[in-house]
Amino acid sequence: MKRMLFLTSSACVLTLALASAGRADQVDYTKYGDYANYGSAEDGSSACSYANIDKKDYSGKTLKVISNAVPVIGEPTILHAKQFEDLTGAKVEVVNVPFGDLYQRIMIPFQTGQAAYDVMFYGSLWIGDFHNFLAPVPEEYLQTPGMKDVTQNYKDVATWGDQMVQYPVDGDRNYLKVRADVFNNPEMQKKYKDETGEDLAIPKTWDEYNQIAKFFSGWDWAGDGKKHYGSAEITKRDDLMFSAFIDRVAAYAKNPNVKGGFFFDLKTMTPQVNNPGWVKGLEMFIDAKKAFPPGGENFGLGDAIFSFGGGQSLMEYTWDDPFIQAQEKSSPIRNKVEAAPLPGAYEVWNRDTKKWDKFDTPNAPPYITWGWTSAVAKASKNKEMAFDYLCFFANKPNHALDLQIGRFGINPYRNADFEAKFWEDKLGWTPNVAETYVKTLSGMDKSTNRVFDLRVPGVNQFMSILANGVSQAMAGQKTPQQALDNVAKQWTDVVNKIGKDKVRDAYAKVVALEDQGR
Amino acid sequence: MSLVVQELSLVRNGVPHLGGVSATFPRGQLTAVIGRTLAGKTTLLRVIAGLQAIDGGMLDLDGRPFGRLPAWKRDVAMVYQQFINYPHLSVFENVAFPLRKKRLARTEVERRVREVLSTVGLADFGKRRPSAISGGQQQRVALARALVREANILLLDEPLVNLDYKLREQLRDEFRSLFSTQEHSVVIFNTTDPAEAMMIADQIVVMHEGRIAQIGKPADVFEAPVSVAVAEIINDPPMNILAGRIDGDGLLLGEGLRLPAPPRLATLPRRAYRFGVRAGELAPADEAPLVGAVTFSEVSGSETTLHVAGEKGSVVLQLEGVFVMPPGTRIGVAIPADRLFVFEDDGEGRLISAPAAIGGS
Amino acid sequence: MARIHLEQVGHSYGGGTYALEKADLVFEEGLTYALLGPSGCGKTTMLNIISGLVRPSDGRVLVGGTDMTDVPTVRRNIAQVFQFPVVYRSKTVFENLAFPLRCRGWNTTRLRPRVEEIAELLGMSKRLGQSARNLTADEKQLVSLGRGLVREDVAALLMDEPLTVIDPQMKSDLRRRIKQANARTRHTVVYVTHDQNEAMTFADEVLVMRAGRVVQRGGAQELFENPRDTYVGTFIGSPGMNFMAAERIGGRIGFAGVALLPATAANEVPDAADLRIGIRPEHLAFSNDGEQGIPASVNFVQDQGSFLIVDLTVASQTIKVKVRREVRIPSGPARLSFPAERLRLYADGALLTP
Amino acid sequence: MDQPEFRFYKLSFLLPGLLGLLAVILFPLFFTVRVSLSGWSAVSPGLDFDGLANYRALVSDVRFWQSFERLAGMAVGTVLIQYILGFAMALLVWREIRYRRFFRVLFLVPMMTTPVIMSVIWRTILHESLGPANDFLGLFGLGPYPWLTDGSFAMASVMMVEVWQWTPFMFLLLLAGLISLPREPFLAAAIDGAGPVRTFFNVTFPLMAPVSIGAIIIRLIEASKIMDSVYVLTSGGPGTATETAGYYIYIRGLKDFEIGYAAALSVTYLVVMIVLLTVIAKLLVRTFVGRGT
Amino acid sequence: MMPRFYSALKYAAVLIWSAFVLAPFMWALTTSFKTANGVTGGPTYLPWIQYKPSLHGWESLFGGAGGIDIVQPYIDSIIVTVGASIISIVLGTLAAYGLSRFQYRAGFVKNSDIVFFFISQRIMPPIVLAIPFFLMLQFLGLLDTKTGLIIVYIALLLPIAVWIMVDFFDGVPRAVDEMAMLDGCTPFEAFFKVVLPNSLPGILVALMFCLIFGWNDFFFAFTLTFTDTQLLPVAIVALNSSVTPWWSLSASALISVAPLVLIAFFVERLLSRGTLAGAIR
Repeated sequence: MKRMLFLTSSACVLTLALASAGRADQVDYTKYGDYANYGSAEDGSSACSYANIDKKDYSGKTLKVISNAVPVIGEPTILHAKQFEDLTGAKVEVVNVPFGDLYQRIMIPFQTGQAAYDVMFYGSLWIGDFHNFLAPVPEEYLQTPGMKDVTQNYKDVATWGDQMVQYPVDGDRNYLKVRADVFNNPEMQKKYKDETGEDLAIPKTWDEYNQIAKFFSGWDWAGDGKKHYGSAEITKRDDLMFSAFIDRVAAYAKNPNVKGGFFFDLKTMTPQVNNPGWVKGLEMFIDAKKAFPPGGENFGLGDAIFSFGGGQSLMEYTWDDPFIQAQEKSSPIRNKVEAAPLPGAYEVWNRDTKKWDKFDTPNAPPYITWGWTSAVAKASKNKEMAFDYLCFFANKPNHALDLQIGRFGINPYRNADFEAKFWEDKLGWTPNVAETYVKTLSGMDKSTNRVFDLRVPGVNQFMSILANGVSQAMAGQKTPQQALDNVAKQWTDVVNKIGKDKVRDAYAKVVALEDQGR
Repeated sequence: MSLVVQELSLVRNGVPHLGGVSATFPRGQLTAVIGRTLAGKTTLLRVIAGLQAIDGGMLDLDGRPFGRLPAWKRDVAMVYQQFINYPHLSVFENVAFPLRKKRLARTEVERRVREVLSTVGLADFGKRRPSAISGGQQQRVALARALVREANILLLDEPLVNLDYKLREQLRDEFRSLFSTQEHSVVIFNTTDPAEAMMIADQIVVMHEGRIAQIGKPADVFEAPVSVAVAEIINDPPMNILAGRIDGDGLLLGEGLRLPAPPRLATLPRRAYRFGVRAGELAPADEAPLVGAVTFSEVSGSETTLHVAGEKGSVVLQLEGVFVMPPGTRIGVAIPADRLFVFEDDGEGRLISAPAAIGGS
Repeated sequence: MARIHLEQVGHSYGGGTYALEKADLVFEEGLTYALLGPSGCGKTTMLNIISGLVRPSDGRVLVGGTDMTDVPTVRRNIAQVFQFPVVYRSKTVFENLAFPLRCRGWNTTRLRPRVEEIAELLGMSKRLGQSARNLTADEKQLVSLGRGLVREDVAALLMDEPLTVIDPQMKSDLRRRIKQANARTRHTVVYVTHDQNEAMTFADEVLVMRAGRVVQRGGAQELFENPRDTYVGTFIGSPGMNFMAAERIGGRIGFAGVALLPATAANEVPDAADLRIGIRPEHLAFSNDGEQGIPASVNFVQDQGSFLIVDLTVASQTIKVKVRREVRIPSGPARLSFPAERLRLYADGALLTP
Repeated sequence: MDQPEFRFYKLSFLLPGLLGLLAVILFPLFFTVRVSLSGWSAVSPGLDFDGLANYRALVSDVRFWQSFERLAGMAVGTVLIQYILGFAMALLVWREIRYRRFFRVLFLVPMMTTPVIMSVIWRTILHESLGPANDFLGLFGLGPYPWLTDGSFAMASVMMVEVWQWTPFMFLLLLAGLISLPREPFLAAAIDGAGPVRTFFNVTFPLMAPVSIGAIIIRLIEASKIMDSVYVLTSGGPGTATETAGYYIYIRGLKDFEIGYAAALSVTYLVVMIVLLTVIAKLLVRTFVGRGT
Repeated sequence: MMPRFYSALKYAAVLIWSAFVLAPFMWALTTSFKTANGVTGGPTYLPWIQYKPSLHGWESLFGGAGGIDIVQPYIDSIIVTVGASIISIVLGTLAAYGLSRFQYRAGFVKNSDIVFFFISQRIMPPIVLAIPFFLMLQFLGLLDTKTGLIIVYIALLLPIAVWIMVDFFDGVPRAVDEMAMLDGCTPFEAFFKVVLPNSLPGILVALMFCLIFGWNDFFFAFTLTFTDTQLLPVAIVALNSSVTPWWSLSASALISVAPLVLIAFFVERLLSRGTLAGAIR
C-alpha cells in the first residue's frame, strides 16, 4: 500500500515536473513577484483550477479576508487573493494580523454579531470557540480532488462533531530536527563516546535528547569559530510555548493504555496537568535550559527558527519552519539536517493505576498540534465566493507552490505531499533529507497514540494559564509541582466557570479522535 | 449729558474692591482718577467697560442705564498700562479695526485713521507691525485706536506709567491737544501721579481703598483735600502730616514743636489734631523752630527733596533747583503756620481747616 | 573695592555699528555713578562690559590696575542688582543674604554677624526667617542688593534700573534705603537708569548717555545748570531747558531784538552756525510792573500742584516757564525777565563756554 | 467676565469640546462598568448579571495586584530616569554647545517614532545571539547578557526602551522650560560666586519646578499605559516579571477573552490610577513648590 | 584647564546619548538591506563586507513579494491622523479658550476640575476602551471606517489639545481679547479675529503633539478596523509575526518614522525661537 502510493504519486510529480518545463497553460506567477523561480505546476481541471475560477464573475463584490502576519500564511493569502481578483473581478481585501492578536480580532466581531470577515485564516485549535460562527464546508467542495486527498488527521482537525467547518490549508505537526552532519561525524561520535560512554545517535527519548543537547552546548562543534548550542526550544510565554511543552509532556503522560483524556479525565473533568507525568515533562523542560543558546529561555518560534535554521543549535522539535529555513537555498546548513519523530520515554505515567508503566520501545505519541486552517464565517454574505477563494487557494498549482516556499508556513497535509521526490526535484534536497522528512511526517499520520490540541471553549485561557505556570517554573519562581498544581487549580476554576458539561462535551470530541486509535 | 455711576460695589474673596462708588463723569471733560496702587481705580474702569461683574450698583449714560449691556455694545474705548495692540495687524489696521467693526465706508475709514495717526505723530508708521516700533510708539497706536472711535466713553488706565521718563513728559504734554477731538466723550484717566492728574484733568476723583475720597476740580482738591489720605495722594512728595494739638499757647506739633496759632486756627477747639503742610511750602531757615539732619536728599529733574529728621519731628521739604546736600547736614526748617492744614485726629482724618487758596490757573 | 578704568573700550554687537563708542572712562573707588539715558543709548552695554557679561570688541577693562577684560563675571568680584528682583525662591531671607558668603566657603558662625549687620542696614532684620518667595517686590529688591553688600570683596556694585517694577508709592522709601545702605558701605556703585530723578538722587556723578556716547558727566547741579549740549539740557529737568534761536545784535547776542549776552564766546563760531540761547524754565520769571523784560503772551498754564508751568510765545517761539503756585500769572500779554547769569549759549547744539 | 451677558458665549466655547468628549467617552465608561458586573467571556457572550462576582475574584487575584506594583515601579522608575536624563540633555544643549540645533533635533526624534514598531527593532537589537547589543558589549569582554530572558534584565530592557522612546518628551518640555527662563537669576548666581552645582540646585531647579511637575505628571499618566514595549519585547515574561496591570488586563480581556472580568479589572485600575495620580500630583506640587503657592 | 575638561565631558555625554538615540535607526538601516542570511549568522553591520546587501526589504513595501503594501495604509494614516488632529484642535482650542477666560461653575465642579476631566482621559489604557468603542462604532455603523477612527482619536487627542491650549491661553494677556470686545466684537468675533491669529504658535505646538500621538497609536487602529481601513502601524506590525522578516520590518519602520522626523525639525525651530516655551510651561 505504502509502496504503491509512493510510486503513483512520484510518477505524478514527475509528469508534472516535465509538463511545467515548457507547457503553455502553466500558471504564470511572474506578475506577482519572484514566485516564478519555483516553477509552476499544471493547472489540472478541478473545480477550483485557474481555468474554472476564471469562468466565474464576481466583479463588484468584495471579499474580506483576515490572515496571519506576513509572511507566514499571510503572504500566500495575499498572493492568491491578488490572483483571485484578476481571475474573477472580485475585490479581495486582506488584513494581516500578528498571531498573538488574531484570536481577538476574529472573536470580537463574532461575539458582537459583525460580519467583519468572510474568510478567516487562523490556528486550528480555536475550533472549540469558533465552531458556532463558522459555515460548514458545502458538499461540492468536499468532493474536489484536493480535499479528498487530505489525510485523515487533518480532516479530523477541521471537523467539529460530524461537520467539517474548517477548510484545511495546512498540515502542522511537531517533530524533531537535528544536525545530521554532526550526528554522522565520526569525530563527534568518538568524542561523545569517549566522554559519555554512549553511542551518538538521534535521540529516541527525552532523556537522550537532553543529554546530547547538553553535551553539544557552549562550544564550537561546527568549526566556524562561533559557539554553538544543543537545543533551541520555544520558551516565550505568549508565543506558542505551550505547544513545545506538550510535545515534551506527551511522552510521559499520554499512555496508550489509558483512554479518556490527556488534559482532563473526561469522566470527572479533573485536570491532569499536575500528575507525575506532566511534572516529569516540566522537569525535563527545565533541565534542558542548560543546553539553550543565549536568550533561549525566551525564544519564540521565530527565534527558534533563526537559531536552528541559522546553524546555531543542534536540535529543535517544533514546527516545520526551522527545518525549511535550514533547507533554504542560501542556508549555510542546507542538506546537513535530518528530520525524526519526536523523542519518547520508556516510562509513562498511568493515571488509572497511579504507577509508571514501562515500555520496551519508547512511547512517543505525536502531538497533532494546531496548524493553519481557514474557514468561512456563517454570517458571511458571500459564502460561495469565499469557498471558491479557499478552494482556489488550495488548488493544485497553488498548493505545489506554497509547499515550496518555506516562509509561507504551509506544510504537507495531503497524501500526495509525502513524496521525497517532490522535495528533491523542486527544492534540490538531498535524498536523505527528503526521505527522513517524508518518513517522519507520514509516520506521524499513522500513529495510533496521538495527542490533539485541547479544542474546547476557552482554549486560550487554558493554554495561557498553562504557559504562565510553566513559565514561572522555568524562571524559578515556583517549583514544577507547585506551578502545575496551581495551573490545575486554575483550570478547575475555568472549567467551573464555563460549565463542566460544556467543556466536557467539547473535550469528548477531542478524546474521541484520540481514542479511536485507528 | 454724562456718565453716572451709583453705589458700585464689588467684593471678591472677602476683599472689597469697590465699596459703594458713586460719581458723575461729564461728557467733554477729562476726569483723572487718582489713587495708590490697588485703590480700585482699575476695577472702576473695568466695571464701566463691562469687563468686570459687580455685586450691586447702577451705571447710566445720559440717563440711560447700560449696566446690562455686554462690553461689545457699550461703545467704550480703553487704553491699558501695558502697550496692548493687535500683534497680527499693522499699525494702520490696528487703528482701523474698531471702525471696520462699525462697517464704515472704506474711504471714511482711511480718512479717519490717517487723521488720527498723524495726530499721534505716527503718520509714517501705518505699515509697521506693533512689534517693530518702540514702546512709546506702541502706546501711541493704542491711543490712536481709542481716539479714532470717538467713543462715548474713553478710559485710560495709567497709560504713561510704563514709558521712559522723558517720553512720559512729552506724551503728557500732548494730551490736551489729543483729547480736544473727543469733545463729546467721557474721558477717564487713571494715574498715581498727582502732577499728571492736575495737569490734564478737568475733574479729579481721588480713590482710596475702594472708595471715592473726593471729587472736584483739580485746584479745589489740591487746595482743600478733604482728608489726610487725599492730602497725601494729591501731593508729590506726599504732604507732611504731623500729630499735634491746639492749646492755649498756640500749636504744638510733633515732639514739642511750638508755633503761634494764626488767626484762622486760634478759634478752633483746643484738642488734638493732625497738621499737614506741603513739602514745597517748607523752607530752610537759619533761625527755625525745627532743626534736624538731612537723612536723604532726592534730586528730581529740577527740584530737590530733602528728608529732614529732627528731634521735634521729621519732615520732607521740596526746594526748587538742584542742591547737593550730603546726609547728615543739619538745617533748620521754617514752618509757615498759616499754611497748615488741620485734620481730625482720627482714622479718617477729615479736613477741618485749609489755608487760603493761592494762585493756580 | 577698586578703581575701574575702561581703557578705550567700545563695543559693537556682531561687528555692525558701535552700540558703545570707543572712549576712556574711569570710575573712582567708593563713588556712586549713574548712567542716564533713554533706552538703546548703550548704558546697559556699558554695565555688562563692567560686569563681564559682554566682552568689549575694543579696549581693556582695568579693575584696580589689573586687566580683567577676559576674566569671567564670576571672578570679577562685582555685585549686581537687576531690573527684576532676583531671589533664591527656595531659601529664607537669611540664606539668601548668606548665599554669596557660603559660596566663598564661610561657615554659619562666621557669616551670621555679617548677614545680620547687612539685614539691619537694609531694615530687613525682622524678615530674616521668612521665605524669600513671599516678599514684596521692593523687599526682594533689597535682598538682591543685600547679597551684593554682604560681600567684603566687592569691587563694584552695579544696579540696572532696579526700581522699574516697584509700586510708585514704595519707590521713595526704597530709594532712601538703597541710598543709605550705599552711603554706609561706600562701594563703587554704577547705577543705570532712564529716570533723571533716580540718577541725580543716587549719584555723585551722572553720566548722560546718548547713542553710544557719554555726552556729559558731572554732578547733579552741574548737569542742571551747565548742560554741555542741547540734548542734555532737554533731557535733564522737567520740563527741559528752553532753547531760543539767537541772533547777533551788534556785538552782543540776543533774541526778539533784545541783546542779552556779550558775544565773546560766539566770536570763535562761524556766522553760519546755529546759535541758541538756553535757559531753564525755573530760571525765567515774570517781570514786575515797570521792570524791563521781553514781551510774551501766555498760551496756557498747566497746574502741577506746587508748581505751574506756563506756556508762552515769545517772538513766535514757544517758551515754558516754571513758577511756584503762588506766583500770579498775568493773563494775555506779559513780560519775561531773562537773568543773564542763567543764560547759556549753544552753537550747533554744543555749549559755548564763556 | 462672569456677567450674565457672557453666559451664552461662555458655554458655546466649552460645550462643543466637552460634550463631544463626553459623548465619545461616557458610553464606553458606563458600558465598562456594566460589563464588569457580567460574566461575559468567550464561552458565554452577552450581558448577563453576575453581581460583584468579578470584583470579589479580583480582590484575591494576586497576579493583578502584583502587576500593579510592578507597573508602579516601572512607571515611577522610567519617569524618574527620563526626567533626570531629559533634564541633563536639555541642560547640555541649552546653550554654549556647538551644533546645538542639530543635537536638539536628534534628541527629539525617538518620541516621533511609533512605539510598537521601534520596540520590534529593539527586540532584534536585544536578541541575545543575533542582536548587536551583546555583540557590542562583547567587544569589552562583557556579556552575553540575557536581555529578555532573565526577570531583572527583562525589566531593565523594557525600561531602557521606554527611556529611549520617551526621554525626548521630557527633554522637549524641559528644554522649552529652560529656554523661557529669565537670564537674570543665572547672572545673579554667577555674580554671587555660585559654581555650576550650586547654580543648578538654587536657581535652575527651583525655577524649573512648575515645568518639572507638569512634565512628570503627564509622563506618569502616559507611562502608566506602558504596553506596546512590553507586548513586543517580553509579552510580560519571563514568568510574570514584566507583566504590568495594563498588559494583564489585555491578557485577560482579549487573549483569554474574559471580557467581564477584564472590565472589572479596568474599572478598578481606573479608580486606583486616578486616586494615585491625584495624590502624586499633590505631593509633587508640595515638594517642588512648597506650600502657599 | 578645568573648563576644558568640563567641556570635554559635556561633549562626551552628548555624543554618548546621540549614539544611544541613533543606534536603533542605524541598526534598522543596515538590517533593511539584509536577507535572512545576513540575520541568522549573528549580528552584521557593514554591507558588502559582512553581508550581501539586497533591496528585498524595501521592495516588499511597495507591492514586492513577501511584504505588505504600505502605500494605502500611509494615505489612510495621514487622513485619519490629520483629520482627528484638526478636529481635536478646533474643539480643544475653543474649550481651552473658554476655560482660560471664563469661570465655570456647576455644583462643586470648577474650571480646574473640568481641565482635569479632559486630561484624565489620557489615564485610560486603550485596552479598557477597546470593546466599548467597538460596540459604539458598531452601533453607529462606523466600524472599519476612517470616520469611526477619527471619532475615537478625538477622544485621545482632545485632552492633549486642551492641556496645551489652556496653558497657552493662560499665558496670553487677556487685555487683547478684552480690547477687541471693547472695539465692538462679540466674544466669538474677538476669538476668531484677534485671539486665533495670535495663537498660531500654541496651535502649532498642540497640532504637532496631536499628530505625534495620533500617528503613533496602534491599539485602536488595530481593534476597530477590519479590512477596509488600515493604518500604518497596523500594517507594519503585521510583519511582526513568529517569523519576523527583519529586513522588511526595518525598512517599513524607517519609512513610517520619516514624516515625523520632519516634524522634529519643525519642533526644533519652534523650540529655538522660543515659541514652544510660551506654549508649554
